[in-house]
Amino acid sequence: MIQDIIFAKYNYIIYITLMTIGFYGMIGKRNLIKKLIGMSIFQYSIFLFYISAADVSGGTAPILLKEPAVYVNPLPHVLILTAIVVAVSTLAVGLSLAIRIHREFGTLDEDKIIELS
Amino acid sequence: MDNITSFSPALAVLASLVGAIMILVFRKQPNIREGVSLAAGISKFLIIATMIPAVMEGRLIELRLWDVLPGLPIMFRVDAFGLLFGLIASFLWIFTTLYSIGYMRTQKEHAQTRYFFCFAIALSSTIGVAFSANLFTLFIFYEILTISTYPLVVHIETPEAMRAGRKYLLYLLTAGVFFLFSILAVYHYTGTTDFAFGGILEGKGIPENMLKLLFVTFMIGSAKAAFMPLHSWLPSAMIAPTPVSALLHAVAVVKVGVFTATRIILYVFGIDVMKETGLALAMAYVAAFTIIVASLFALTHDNLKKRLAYSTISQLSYIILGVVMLTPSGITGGMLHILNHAFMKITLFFCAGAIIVAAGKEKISEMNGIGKQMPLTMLAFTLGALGMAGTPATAGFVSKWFLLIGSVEIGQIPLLLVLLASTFLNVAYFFPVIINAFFKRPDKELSYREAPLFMLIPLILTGIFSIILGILPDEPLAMVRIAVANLMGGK
Amino acid sequence: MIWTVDLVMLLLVLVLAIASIMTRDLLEATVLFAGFSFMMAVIWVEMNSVDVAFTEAAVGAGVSTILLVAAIACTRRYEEERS
Amino acid sequence: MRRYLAVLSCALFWAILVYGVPDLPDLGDPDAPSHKHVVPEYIEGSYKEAGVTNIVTAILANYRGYDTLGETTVIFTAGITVMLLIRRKWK
Amino acid sequence: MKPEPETNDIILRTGASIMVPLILLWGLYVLIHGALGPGGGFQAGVILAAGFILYTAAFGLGETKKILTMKRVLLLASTGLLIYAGVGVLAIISGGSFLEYGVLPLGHSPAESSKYGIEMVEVGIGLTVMAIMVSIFYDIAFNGE
Amino acid sequence: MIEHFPVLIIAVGLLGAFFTPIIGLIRKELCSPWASLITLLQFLISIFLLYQVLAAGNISYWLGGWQPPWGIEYAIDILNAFVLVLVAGVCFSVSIYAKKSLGFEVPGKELPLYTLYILLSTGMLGIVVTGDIFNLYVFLEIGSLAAYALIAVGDRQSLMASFNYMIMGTISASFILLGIGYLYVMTGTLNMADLSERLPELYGRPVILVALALLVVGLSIKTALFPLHTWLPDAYTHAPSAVSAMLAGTFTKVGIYALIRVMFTVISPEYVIETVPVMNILSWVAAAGIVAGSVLAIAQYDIKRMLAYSSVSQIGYIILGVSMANKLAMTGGILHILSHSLMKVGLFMVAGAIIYRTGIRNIYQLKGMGKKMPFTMAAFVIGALSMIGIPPTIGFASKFYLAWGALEAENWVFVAVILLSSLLTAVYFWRIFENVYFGVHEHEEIKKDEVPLSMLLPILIFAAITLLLGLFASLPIGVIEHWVTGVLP
Repeated sequence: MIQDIIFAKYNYIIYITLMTIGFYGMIGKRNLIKKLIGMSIFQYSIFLFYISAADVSGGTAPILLKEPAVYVNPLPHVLILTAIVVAVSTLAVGLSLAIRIHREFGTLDEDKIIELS
Repeated sequence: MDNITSFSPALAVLASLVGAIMILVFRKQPNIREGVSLAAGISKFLIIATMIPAVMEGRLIELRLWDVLPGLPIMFRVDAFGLLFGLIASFLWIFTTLYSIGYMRTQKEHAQTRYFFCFAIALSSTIGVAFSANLFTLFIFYEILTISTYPLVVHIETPEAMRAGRKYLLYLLTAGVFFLFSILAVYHYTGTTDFAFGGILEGKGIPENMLKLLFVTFMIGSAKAAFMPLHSWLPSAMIAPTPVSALLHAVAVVKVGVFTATRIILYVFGIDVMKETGLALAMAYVAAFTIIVASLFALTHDNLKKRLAYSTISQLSYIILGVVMLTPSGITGGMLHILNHAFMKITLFFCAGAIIVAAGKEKISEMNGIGKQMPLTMLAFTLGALGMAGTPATAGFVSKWFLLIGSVEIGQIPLLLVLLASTFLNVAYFFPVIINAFFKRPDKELSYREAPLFMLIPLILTGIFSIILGILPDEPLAMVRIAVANLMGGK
Repeated sequence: MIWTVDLVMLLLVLVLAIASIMTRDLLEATVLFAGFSFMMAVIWVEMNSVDVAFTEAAVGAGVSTILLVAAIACTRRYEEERS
Repeated sequence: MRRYLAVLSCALFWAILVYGVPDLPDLGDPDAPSHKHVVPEYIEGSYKEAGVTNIVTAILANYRGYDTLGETTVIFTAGITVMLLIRRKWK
Repeated sequence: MKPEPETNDIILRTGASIMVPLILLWGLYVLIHGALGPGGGFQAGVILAAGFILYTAAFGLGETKKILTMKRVLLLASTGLLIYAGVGVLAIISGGSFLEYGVLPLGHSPAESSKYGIEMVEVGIGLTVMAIMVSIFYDIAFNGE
Repeated sequence: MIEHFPVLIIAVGLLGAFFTPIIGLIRKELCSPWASLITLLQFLISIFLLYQVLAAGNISYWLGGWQPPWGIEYAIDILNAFVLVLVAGVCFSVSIYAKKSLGFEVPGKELPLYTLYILLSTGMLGIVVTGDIFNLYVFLEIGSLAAYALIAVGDRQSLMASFNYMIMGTISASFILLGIGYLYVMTGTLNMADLSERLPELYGRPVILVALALLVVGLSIKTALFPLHTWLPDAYTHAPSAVSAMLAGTFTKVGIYALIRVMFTVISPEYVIETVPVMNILSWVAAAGIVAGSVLAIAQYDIKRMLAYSSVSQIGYIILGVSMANKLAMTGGILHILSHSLMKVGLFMVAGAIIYRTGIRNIYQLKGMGKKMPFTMAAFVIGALSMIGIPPTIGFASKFYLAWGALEAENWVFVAVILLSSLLTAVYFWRIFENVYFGVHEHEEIKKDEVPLSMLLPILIFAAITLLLGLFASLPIGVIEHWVTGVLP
């Protein structure tokens, strides 16, 4: 069972761990930009999950070849392309918020902002 | 017995609703505003009066409006009992309006538009309660009544009034919640909320404990009737202007509570269920307890309006006591007492208000010699007080007589004793007022006179009515008899 | 064994992520994050998703980093000490 | 306090997610259900129906083109948001 | 990333003036090539934006704004999406459902018109992404000036 | 054209949003009427869709002409159509209101504001109309990003509120994305209808449970279900009033819609009710939320913050109704989506109107407001009474059904919570009534000073609808029951 997880499903463990790191960054850190980095890591870990789930051993990239071949699953790639765009959009919005907050409060530290407001 | 479909019940409800809107429209012209108020009252009474002949023939007037919730329509059904109540409320509204005009103008009260507006809405919902054909409709009007009377209670807007208002709301909204629960439960178990002459809970396989719980929640729900543990909102609400106390806290609101309780006991639970579960007797003793204890409380209060309030609490329980006797005489007495108490109590309140306006006195101990200055007022007061005590040839006597018979019929001697004892208590708490007024000398020279005519005439008229009802009780009695016959025949 | 390479790269990604969360210097964190993104792209190429890897290289290592650096440039570089 | 709470919730989070792991298909498993449904038709139709050889593009722009419209709208939204938030001189 | 073109040295400027056209060209290649290999509108947009960003870094905001005013950036972003949504509406007008490229009157077969439809859409995405990326960069890097 | 209406409701919004910058660059005053026009179109289409669904049954629209599950499908049944009408209606009315209100609170930024406004509206409609679970995520993000932005333009603290909302929102969206990923990995499809066919054989697998947990938690954050509501009070308090109104009336409701959709369409009711007690857990959480939200609302003195906490409590009602999962409670819950929208949008608009005229937010400073703004405050009274559940308002109808449903489930605790918490609601609204209408007895004349008609009209319309629908509640209930009967066994 445990061996099975380590050898055949390690990608999932890694993504979950990565996600937890990002999660910690989001809720455990006080600096807003740090939070945003954590948020990005959090999102990326999900992308990792999708892409690794799309992988087929012995498959090739999903670009049609002349001769028949085994392709990896292209649908998660499409979804993740969308999700990456969403992630970068969120990051941009978050950064602009952080900049505005810095402009208003002169700090990026969550606790200090709460004190100031 | 065939039913008539007619728009009259809806018109009766609408009359004062339209009046309310007109009052808002004419808020800048006091004369037109109050004229509208009066006109609405008179037309409302006339509309209701047109329903008398049909009902006296023993027929029901029905009107099913639309379904608010699926299967739960707004529906009116006018039977003798409802009509009686509707008649009282709308008839007295005319007098109260007149009286209010005098009171408000003399006192130069603020926010008179709000006052008349809320009054009209409150009356509208009172009539709605009277004519409701099912619990659901009744509940809607019941809640509107709670909300619309709140501004009247806190009218003077002092911190004390606001506190009283909060108490009022706390009690009545909580009551509303319990009421809603009970309605839901009834609907859940029986699939209907319509009132029926034999009750609707019988034979529906409801466990007895559930029935008892339901009864309790229903009675908490009708906290407007001010049963003893749930009465304390009523004395607090006496902070309202006197016309409000008069109509609403002596006639409309508390009577709506009693009316609702009666409807529930007789038309939802039904005589049989009440008897079998023993709830009737339990309730009778709660009522008896209330009668005695409220009278005792009344003795302790020096403030006239407070004393009247406790008197109301005590008298309301007469009605419930009569109803839960479940015999024809008892029910007749109870229903008749709704009418009689209304006329007597409104007279008393009008007098109290007149004293406040003319003499500025609220405490009984300060009313020495007032009878010489305000003879008409105090005469009316005496008439009312005599009625309360159940002196023969007054209205109070008739209803009390039926109650006494009823208590003998069911063989509950303690109840008989309670009724008798309460008569003495009534005497005990009303006669000091009369004695102070007529026989005690004032400490100093009194300079005030009778209250303005606008106030004086209504109180004289209601005083006279409460005597007429005692001497000639046939007409109302006939109506009550029809209601009782329906109930007993419906078995 | 290809999966060992895979695993090593994944572990590297983990280390980069932790480092980027832990460091107090935001610019350093950004650079580490860019490295993280880039490693991620490499892993994805290895997993045969070229389009995503391409996008990731352009966005994660490119645009995100530029935006983060730009934002840090107009705010402040160091995380504040616990007050 | 906050740090402990964060660590605690992270641990909980980790545990919940790991609970589902043994049930997920193996990495690179060609028989995973996601490879068997829907996707074969995409690979089949990419050139025949959409006229492109890059299957990802075929899905992205054609089969699920609407998602991509949404995606582009997301970035448009982000752009407008950033303008709204930090542009000082707004004409 | 400070808006101070004076401090930038000559190497950066010369390098940039060589690099920028190449980057833009590459972006266009990625845009067109999206149908055949890796790439597509989004990646192309990002690359094109990177070209402009590099240009800005080398020559300063004022210089870049001569080419891409904020108004134009906004219009470009709108236009790109309007192309995309317009193709969708065009498909409805041509009798298909929304974004059904097969019915567009672009080629001989549904597959062919689909291909052209995809290309158009990719162009739209590219334009929008480029414009928005440039705009976000301007705003964030120059703190809204 | 008629058969394209399902997509047009979104396409109109998207095209409208893309055109807004162009219009705004020509004349920025035109942005607001433009937004009203677009949302009006969406509203009309949504009404038509509801009519069509009621008359002719469910609609399925294949985007790009691809048959689901290969393409994206727009699947509209009664629930979708109902929520569509609600959301589009609220967006339209608030857009009229927003012209003055936003113009006052956030001057000079019409162009991006109304672009985002239309995008927010479209994003929410997109969530509702779609039958594809990934498409739901995409539109969720459109809506969320627009919402973050619109919240952030409020007062000074709104930035931090928006940031926190963004963090929470991203966690939520990521959870949803991950949940979708799990479902996809296990079934290979993203279409809701297809998923619901393929999932039953997987019931009992831990991975489905994890996916369900992720989706529920994710959507609960969006819905602001207690105790995941923490973003909501700040966001609603500090956002511009028009935005608070719109979000309170729509976004959380859309979250609830998505929750219902996932629970009862994607995953079957049997699974969430019987196999795994998700519904049971959810209902207790919701009950706790009702009480907690009310108690917290009592503790507030800022009118918008109080309304925000009240939202937390009311959302609890909706979730409780849905999660009791019997026909009556479910009907009540869905009806409460409607009624809470109507009431809360109205109340927030009133709060905005007060702020617009006087700048007062503290409820103890509202003395004399009843004379100053009689119509606005009358609307407030109706909304608040409805919130308490006084008949004949729509709030009463939904509470009636909720309590009835709890009675049907024979869960006395829920009956008590539903009924008694209206008293708590009464407590926090009554403070305002006392201050607005009674308060200290002063004889000084207060001059009438109503808000402009474009703000007053939506307020009055919402109050009127609250009252009218309360009187004719069988109409919406009939529609909802139709759906509920089809879903619950």
